[in-house]
Amino acid sequence: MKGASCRGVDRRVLAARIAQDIPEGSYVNLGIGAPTLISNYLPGDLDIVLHTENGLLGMGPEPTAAEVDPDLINAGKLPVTELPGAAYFHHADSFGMMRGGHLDICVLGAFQVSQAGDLANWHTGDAGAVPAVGGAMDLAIGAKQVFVMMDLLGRDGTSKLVAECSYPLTAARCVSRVYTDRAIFDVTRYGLAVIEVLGDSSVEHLREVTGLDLIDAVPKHPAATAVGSAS
Amino acid sequence: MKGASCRGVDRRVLAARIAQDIPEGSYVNLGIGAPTLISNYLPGDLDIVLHTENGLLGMGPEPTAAEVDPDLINAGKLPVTELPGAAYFHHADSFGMMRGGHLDICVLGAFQVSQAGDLANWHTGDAGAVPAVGGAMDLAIGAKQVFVMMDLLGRDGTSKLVAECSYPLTAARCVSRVYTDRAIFDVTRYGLAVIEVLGDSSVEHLREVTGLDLIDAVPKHPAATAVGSAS
Amino acid sequence: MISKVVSDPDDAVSGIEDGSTILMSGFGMAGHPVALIDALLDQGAGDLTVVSNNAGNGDTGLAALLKAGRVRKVICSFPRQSDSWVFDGLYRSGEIELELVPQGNLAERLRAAGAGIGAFYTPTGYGTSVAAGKETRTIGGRGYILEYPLHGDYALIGAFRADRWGNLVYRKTARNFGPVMATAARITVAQVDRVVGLGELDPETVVTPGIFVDRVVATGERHRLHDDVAPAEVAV
Amino acid sequence: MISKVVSDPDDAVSGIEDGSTILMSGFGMAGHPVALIDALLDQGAGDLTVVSNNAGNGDTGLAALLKAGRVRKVICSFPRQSDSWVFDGLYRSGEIELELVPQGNLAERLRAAGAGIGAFYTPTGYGTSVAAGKETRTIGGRGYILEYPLHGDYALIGAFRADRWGNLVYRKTARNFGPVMATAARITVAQVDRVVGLGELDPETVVTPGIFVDRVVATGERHRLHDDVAPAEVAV
Repeated sequence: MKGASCRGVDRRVLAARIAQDIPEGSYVNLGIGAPTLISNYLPGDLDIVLHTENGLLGMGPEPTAAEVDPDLINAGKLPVTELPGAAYFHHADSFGMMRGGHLDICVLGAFQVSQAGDLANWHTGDAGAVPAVGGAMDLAIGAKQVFVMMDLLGRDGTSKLVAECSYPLTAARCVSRVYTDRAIFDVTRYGLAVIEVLGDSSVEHLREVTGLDLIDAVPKHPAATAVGSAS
Repeated sequence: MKGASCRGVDRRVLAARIAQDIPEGSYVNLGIGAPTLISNYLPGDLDIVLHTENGLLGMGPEPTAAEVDPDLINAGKLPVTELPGAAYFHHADSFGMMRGGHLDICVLGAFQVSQAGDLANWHTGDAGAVPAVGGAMDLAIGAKQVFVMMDLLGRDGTSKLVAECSYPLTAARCVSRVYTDRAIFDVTRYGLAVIEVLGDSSVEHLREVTGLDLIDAVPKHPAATAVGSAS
Repeated sequence: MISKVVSDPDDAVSGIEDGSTILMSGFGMAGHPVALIDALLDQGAGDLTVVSNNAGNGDTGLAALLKAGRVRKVICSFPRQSDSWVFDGLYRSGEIELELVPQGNLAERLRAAGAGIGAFYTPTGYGTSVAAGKETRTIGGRGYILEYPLHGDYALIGAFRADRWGNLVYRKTARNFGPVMATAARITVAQVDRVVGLGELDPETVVTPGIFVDRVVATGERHRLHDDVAPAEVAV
Repeated sequence: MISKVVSDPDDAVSGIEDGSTILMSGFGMAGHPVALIDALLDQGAGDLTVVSNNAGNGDTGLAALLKAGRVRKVICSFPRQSDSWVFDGLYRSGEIELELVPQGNLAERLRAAGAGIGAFYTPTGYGTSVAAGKETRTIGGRGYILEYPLHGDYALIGAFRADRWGNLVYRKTARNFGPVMATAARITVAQVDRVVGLGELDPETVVTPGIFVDRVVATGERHRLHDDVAPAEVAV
């Protein structure tokens, strides 16, 4: 298969795949946009505590229409619910929690990720764009593991996994793992390692579309392909 | 009258005098030791909110024996009570409140106060002494007005109001007003001003025992001697 | 007797001068003090600097103040939203100044102002364009930028309940910036749904002690907050 | 299922290594985690650095640990008290090291450790002997000293109620250093009077969210805390 003609998995499949890598007992922030989908795939019988930076740990699923409460929203300003065991706190405490390294995992969308783990997800640098950073920089520097969820290729077919970010950075060397529609990559000290291929892609194909020297770390024995929690 | 032979007022009288200078609506911290007495003289029908740095605003009087609660103490570790309108908070919040300049008045004991308003109240500098600073430095730099309550003379007859502190400082240029058993002094940019004489003292006598160039700012017309809130 | 309760939002915002820096709570509309901002619109102060997480949503609250041309500068973390058309237009036409601050640095700068911290080293933003022109330092092998406190002349905050001493409690994620902003302004004004009697707020659960609050105004129970509001209380 | 509840204080303090830095809550005996410290005495770890507001009262809690020669250094604000005879003796004979920190700087250094702040400028102590050897800076005409975060390997804290997620509430002035210490340690262990069911703590009133807590042990209701304890609950 050649170039952009390969088909990746869709976002819901990718969200479900990421959900598998979130161990029970984790404290997790799911960023605005696609990462929010992951909550739909976290097993309901596991205790995974979701954080929203606007002041809640123990965030629950979307409310029914009757339950919508204007005082109970997530970072994307959508209505949510609270679970038993929840706790509210103010913004300085919430960001202290993030900056202080207490969250186990955050999952963020991205415009670009570099092979060194640099993240660009807040600004395209376009002169006409209204810049908005929100809590992205705090999450990127603060969580113990930063997962990125994104399409491997942009709409114009260019790779979002890059040698060096051309967009303004959110934070340098902060990304642990990149989940794309075509493969999962670990950021290692030796460069990006493909740890799992998704859809009908291949390591060869991934090297071609990204133009990067990717390390092939896909387990050769299918029985061993289930990736557990990130190391 | 000569030297130390003058008689000052006793601590309870001085505490009552200080209480008159605490306006309704004030947020006040009364330091460990003698300043604690002041609370006995605050009119019960006025709302004056007492702060204790171990995490309470709205501190009430000493409890009855039956009401003593080991979880409810003041900074001197003595049992206290809470009033309607009270609020508890943790140490970082309590000291943020102090350092951030939110308390209107604190009243502290002192070993020495200099004519520039330097305060020494935590350590005699003796080699054998176990040093202990507690919250004194935070109160001294944080309150909008720092009142000192002390005897004018030490047990050996030397003045505790001095040109320069010989004991280690708590904070420099922090004291607003000094209440002693013999007079009340304002710290001004021109030096110490006697604003009220207590007991059978006189400005002349005070100059003699302190050895300081004291400004005589005692109102000459008795009708004007009632000192209101500190300016 | 201490009573910080004023009769209406107009009293609550009286005295705000042209050129003031106003801290406004809220994350989107949750905790956003709309009644106070409406009163500020009537009150007339202009040339304002507004510190708020967002730069207005829809056409009410901060957005209305922006639209009326009363704001010179916005200090915020996230101006761009689906419904931030008022700000977006002013920004694109160069009619408003923007200082963009990462959300955690914004919260911490406000806390520092309230807590008397002179400056602090934060890792957030290090190595990015928001660090441009800022002092940096490496501590324990990690890069930090030096950030300074952010003081307000006034804070306008939305809370849930108050008593006459100004003690405040908030409700759910509407708490957000209220507690830190309350500590960071010279004059803090709170709008709450209802004022309760002194002693009715549990001292263990007060989030903003009254020492930080200067004026309180009750704006009435809101609909759709059913969980702790008895029907008889809803009409205010 | 997350359950941070362990069966007894011995389990709660297991694994503490020689040479550890231990944060211990309490202001005097209020909020002082005596059961955990007793267990630490049995557990055996030595050469400890202890961070606590005081340096032990009477002969229990931290004082007992000091007496047993297990503490190399104390970092505190107020060692000297009427009942601090154990510490006083060790200090005078040169058997223990003391780092004296003004109380607010102690609290703020712990908060900074928990909140990822690299260092901060505080006015407290400026121009005094506690600033000796420290970096200073004038900001806005005022003098400040630079203080660094204070991290613990373990925090042993006393709280009032917990749930199995480790959410904590405190009681009255026993709250003191618990909330900041809980954020500042690698492993935080809380002793509480009673563990309640998940969902029984009101999310608006949780002071320490469970994310900061690793182990919880119930040590039983204490006598003389009558105001919210029904008789049936007292026996644990």
